[in-house]
Amino acid sequence: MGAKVKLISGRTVAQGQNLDNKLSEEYFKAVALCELSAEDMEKIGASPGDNVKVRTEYGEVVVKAKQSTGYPEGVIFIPMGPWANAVTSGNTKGAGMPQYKGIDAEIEKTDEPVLNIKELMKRYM
Amino acid sequence: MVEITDVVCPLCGCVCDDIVVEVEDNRVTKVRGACAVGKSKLMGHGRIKSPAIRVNGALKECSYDEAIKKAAEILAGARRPLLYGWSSTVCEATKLGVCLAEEIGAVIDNTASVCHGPSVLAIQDVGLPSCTLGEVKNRASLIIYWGANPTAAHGNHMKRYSYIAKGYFLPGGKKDKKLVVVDVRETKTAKMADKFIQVEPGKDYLVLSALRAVLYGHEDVVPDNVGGVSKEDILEVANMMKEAPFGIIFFGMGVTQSRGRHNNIINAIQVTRAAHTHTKFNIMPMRGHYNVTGFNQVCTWETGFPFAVDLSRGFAWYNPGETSSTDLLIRRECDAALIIASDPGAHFPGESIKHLSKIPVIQIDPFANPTTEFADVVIPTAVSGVEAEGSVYRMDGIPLRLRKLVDTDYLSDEEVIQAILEEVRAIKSKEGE
Amino acid sequence: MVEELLIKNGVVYDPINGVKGEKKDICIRNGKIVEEVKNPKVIDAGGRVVMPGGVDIHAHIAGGKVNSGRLFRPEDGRKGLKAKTKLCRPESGYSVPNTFAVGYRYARMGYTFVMEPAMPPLAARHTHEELVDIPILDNAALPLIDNNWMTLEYVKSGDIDLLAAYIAWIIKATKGYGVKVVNPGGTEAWAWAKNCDLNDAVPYFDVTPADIVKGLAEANERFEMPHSIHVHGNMLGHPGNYEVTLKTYDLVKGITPYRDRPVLHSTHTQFFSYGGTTWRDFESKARAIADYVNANEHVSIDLGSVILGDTTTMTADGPMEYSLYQITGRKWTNHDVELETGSGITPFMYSGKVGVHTIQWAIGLELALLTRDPWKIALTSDHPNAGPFIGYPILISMLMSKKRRDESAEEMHSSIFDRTELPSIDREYDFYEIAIITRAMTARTLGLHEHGKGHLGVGADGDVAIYDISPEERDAGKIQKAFLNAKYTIKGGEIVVKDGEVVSTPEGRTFFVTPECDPKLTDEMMTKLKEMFTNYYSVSFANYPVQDAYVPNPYEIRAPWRS
Amino acid sequence: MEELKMQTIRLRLKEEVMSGVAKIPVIVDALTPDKLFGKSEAEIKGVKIWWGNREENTGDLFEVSVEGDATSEAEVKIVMDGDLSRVKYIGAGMKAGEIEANGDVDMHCGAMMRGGKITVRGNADCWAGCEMHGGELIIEGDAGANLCAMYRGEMTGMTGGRVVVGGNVSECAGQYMAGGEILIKGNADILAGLNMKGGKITIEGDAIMPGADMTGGEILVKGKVEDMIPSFKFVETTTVDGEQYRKYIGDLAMTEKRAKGILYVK
Repeated sequence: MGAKVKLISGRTVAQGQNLDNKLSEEYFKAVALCELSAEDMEKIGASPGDNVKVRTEYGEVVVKAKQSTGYPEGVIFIPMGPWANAVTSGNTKGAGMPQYKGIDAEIEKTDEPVLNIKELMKRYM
Repeated sequence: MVEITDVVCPLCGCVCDDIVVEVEDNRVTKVRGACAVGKSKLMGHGRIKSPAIRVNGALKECSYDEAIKKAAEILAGARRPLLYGWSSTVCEATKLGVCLAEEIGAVIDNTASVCHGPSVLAIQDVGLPSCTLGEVKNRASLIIYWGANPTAAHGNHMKRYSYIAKGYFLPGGKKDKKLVVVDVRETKTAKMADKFIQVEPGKDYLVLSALRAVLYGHEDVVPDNVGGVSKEDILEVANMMKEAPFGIIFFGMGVTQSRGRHNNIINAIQVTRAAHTHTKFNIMPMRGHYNVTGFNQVCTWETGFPFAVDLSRGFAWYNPGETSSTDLLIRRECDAALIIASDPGAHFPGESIKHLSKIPVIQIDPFANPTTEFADVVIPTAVSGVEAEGSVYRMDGIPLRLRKLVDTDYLSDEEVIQAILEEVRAIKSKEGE
Repeated sequence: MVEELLIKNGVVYDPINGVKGEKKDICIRNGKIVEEVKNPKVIDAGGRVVMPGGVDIHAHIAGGKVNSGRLFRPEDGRKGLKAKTKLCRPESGYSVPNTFAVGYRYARMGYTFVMEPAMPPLAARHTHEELVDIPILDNAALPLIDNNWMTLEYVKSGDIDLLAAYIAWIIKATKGYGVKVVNPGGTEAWAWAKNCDLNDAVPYFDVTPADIVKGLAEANERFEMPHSIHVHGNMLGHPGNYEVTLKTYDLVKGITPYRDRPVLHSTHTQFFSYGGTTWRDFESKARAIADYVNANEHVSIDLGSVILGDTTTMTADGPMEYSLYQITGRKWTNHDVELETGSGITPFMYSGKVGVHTIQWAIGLELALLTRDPWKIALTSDHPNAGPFIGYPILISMLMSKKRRDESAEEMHSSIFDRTELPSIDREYDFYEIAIITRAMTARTLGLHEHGKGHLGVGADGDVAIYDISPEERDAGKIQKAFLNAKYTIKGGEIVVKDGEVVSTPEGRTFFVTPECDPKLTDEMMTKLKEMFTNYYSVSFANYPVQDAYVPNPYEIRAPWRS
Repeated sequence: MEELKMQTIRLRLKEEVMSGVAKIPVIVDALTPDKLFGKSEAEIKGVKIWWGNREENTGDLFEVSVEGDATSEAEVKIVMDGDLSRVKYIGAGMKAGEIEANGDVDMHCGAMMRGGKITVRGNADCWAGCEMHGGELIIEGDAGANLCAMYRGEMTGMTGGRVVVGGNVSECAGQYMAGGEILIKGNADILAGLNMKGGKITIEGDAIMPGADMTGGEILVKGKVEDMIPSFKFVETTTVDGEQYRKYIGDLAMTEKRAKGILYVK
């Protein structure tokens, strides 16, 4: 069961602490996740720690679900980094800036694994 | 053990310069006064050990000389090279970077391209009524964070400069101030606010236009609900703005990276101008990297333009959307790239990375990261602000000098770019013969 | 570098040494003017006009404000694009050129020294970083000292000695050259969106702009400072402000300068010579200002003369820029600097079809023509405020040709005939007078003549401009062309421009003054200053002063304490 | 009446130019009818154009052929073929004559043009018709962002001429437009007519946030309007070309004094 959402990305403290440490387990834990509201969690039948597949017009990626307060229903957050960017549009519409926030996305619970950074980068090569 | 005071933090655009660091055996062992993120940076992480060149798909260690030579060959032979990054290094390196770009007819661009580039475009349309952070500390009784979350991205910002800081005219600190937060989600920053405005994703532009109409005395035309925000809330914020003797909007990537992009910022600046008809109002971008501003400064005084400058025809052509890095990569325009002090592998949209991974890439950085996964030449350098000194610009344009805290055998960014430049010149003069 | 240079057959104008269009050889060895040379490279000036290298007393060429101007005007950048050459780096910009263009364009006009007149102390490093990046030109910068809280406090308490101690510290900390004043008190008031007239109280500080000007002029003379205070006073650009201007001059009349120079330099005076009460009855009061300057010795002025066309206005006078932006509705940048100063920037178009602009245009020229003694006058356009420096040759041709002025007036708004007296002035400058207002007076007023600038006497710097024009030439067009692209510019004995093209790009030097203050006073002042840093500045005391790395080619001038 | 003479210059981009890993743009503002008028085939082949950071001969990048003669610039027609998706500045600054581009064209097509006609048989990327002063630009497919807008920092976009887009347009079409006409047959992405001060934009499809910061000119949206700018003032219901529209003036966010733009919404 999936849900239509708006995806935003941004900084977090743990993401910032591991900026110079991106090939580490700590960075993976800090960034390969998706924060969402309890409502959206329920909608896709997921529990915290489950894997969630996020799909947009530009690609798909699997991340860990993290229930969080402060999110309105229909808005999900992935910390800025390779996982979020796997599904971000590059079209800058003549402004130079990709749209990292407010991307239309679909989410669903999945049993597929979360790719680590090396696996993720391999997809581009 | 040596204690070093007044250390300048090489992490975010706050560039806190009151950090105390303890150094033992040429290593930073203790950090006081920095935020969690800044502390992590100063304490250090695992490093790239040696320069390397990719051979048959794998990176093979080599000497600095070999790596620099290879880098120069790639750049001198390229028809549309890109020099990208520059926001986590010092201005001295950037200056040489501009020179290199001229020499090889490259596009030079920094991370503002995917951060506050839209803010620059906005400033080019309407200007920027702003001030230094000390003005905010001493005078601002109303602070608005719009699409910005300093608790995550700028740990010391509120404490040193804004909501929590005590100032000359506001000796009570936050007791004397009001905090408004506008965001699509209720962040930690939002939880501290006197007034939190939750806007629907991608609708900031509409809320800003409504706010302007109200500030100019046309609340009658504003509908009851704008972008998920009630008219009542818009009127309340407008009143808070009018009544504050000195107010400021700090804005972040919540507005630069969402629908509307630079136009959201133009509108936010227009709101500031409208508020200025009633009182003193200012606006400031929450710049991310500690020297993202510095690159824009140097690039502006040297080329006339702040980022995304195309020097392929010998003169400077500036046109973000065309000459900005993600566009160049998605459009597959570039045939080589030098990436310094940044990590497009982690921070560019997948579509851009796809092309970047297919062309020759030179990476200059102290740390391995996703870009290293496909870089063809990897050149490790000293960590600026820890192992090398130099000039940087705070988010409000204040120039500070990073300090060198410990010794290193790594070359600095400046030295590496200088060496590449000399090597490129040697190749070009040979071609000329 | 050529070690010896001989310039033959030039008609030399060297006002500081009283040389008034004499055929004279100039000898240079190791970058300095000497009596004679043995085995020189010879330049035959062929009867052309020869002058010392130009010295600009006031042009905004470097620093945060200038760069904000460049940054927010890519449309200006687009106007001056020039591709790199083997020697020169790319140029961009018209009213806000990039650093390389600043150096090349000034050098092409025969200039070798420029004073950046507004350095916010807190951002001094920035100004110096840009100065270093300007090729060829020697330079210096004036820190803004008049709205600083330390200054306001000492003016309020009347402690002129402690004020002097603060001045000394801040000039040293910023590697600055002297005391700059911009809208004293008004800029601090602007932090609350207010402004101050000369005798208004500055909000919360209980001093008036008049107190500040007087206090700083007195404090400045506690040292053997090469330059007087450099004043942009109150109410710049307001109709009727000439009275404020004259009152400001009167404030410092009794103060004795340490040497034979004025105690107050009044900058871009065109903007301060306005009559009328509104823009409707706006008129020139250049005559009143010129009369005062003619009758007194304690004031020097520079023109701030208008060059018609589009430009970028920028000043530390924040409220003034806000008023201007309200008139035009164009883009507007403001940047207030904590505890010190502010700034504003907005684009502006001067049009000869607009009455007010026409009057402004006339006033600059009237000031030059009505002030009898050119030693009291400097040619400036307050670059880029009244127009970019690249328009200096136009101004020179206007001053030298009544015919050209008349032709221009015919094309302009009729207010030039009823609100100014320019059309009735017959005076024409000669090359000697032009040499005074573009190099000799400026060098002397800045005290740079004692350090090799602005003249061609033995021991002076080998800075020479040879213009492709004969001393008899009166054709305004030819004059303008000759001053735009020098036949030769020689800087420190090195040929940097030949036939209007840059042929070498040596680095310039930065001149700075080290005022030497009584240590006891310094200690006392320091206690208060450190409190300011601990409580109110957003940077720490230790990170504030400009490090030596920012001034790689220093020239230090010491200014002893006059006990 | 004397028959108009025509000269046709055919320029076909060679395949190898765009066949590498990188598609390096070719800049062709030197190849307009007025600039090529009077040149022989050999001379055209020798015209220098930029390909990346090097200047090349037109003949090295394009197959060039010339048919017929022309007695004036207006009689010159250029037909461009091949992969034009990285060919920039087609017809930029042109004053007369005609260009036909068969395929998708890259940025700046028709920028700063003053006269003549360009027909794009495909899509045009960003900045088509930017700062256009006159002439006619027909784009049969979609147009990218900043159609008929201005370059960075400028306060005036299109001032004259006529532009027709058969498909959709991206963001900020007609920004700072001061004169001329744009007809968009498809939909307009956000902020069409942003800062508009004169001229007319007709959008036959849907539009999002049209007319923001307008101070003059006219926008007519025949389809739906999504996210109407909240600082426009409703004036009256009126009939245009036989159909009913709600007429608004704005943008009051620019102050009442300056809000002289007119927006017609269904």
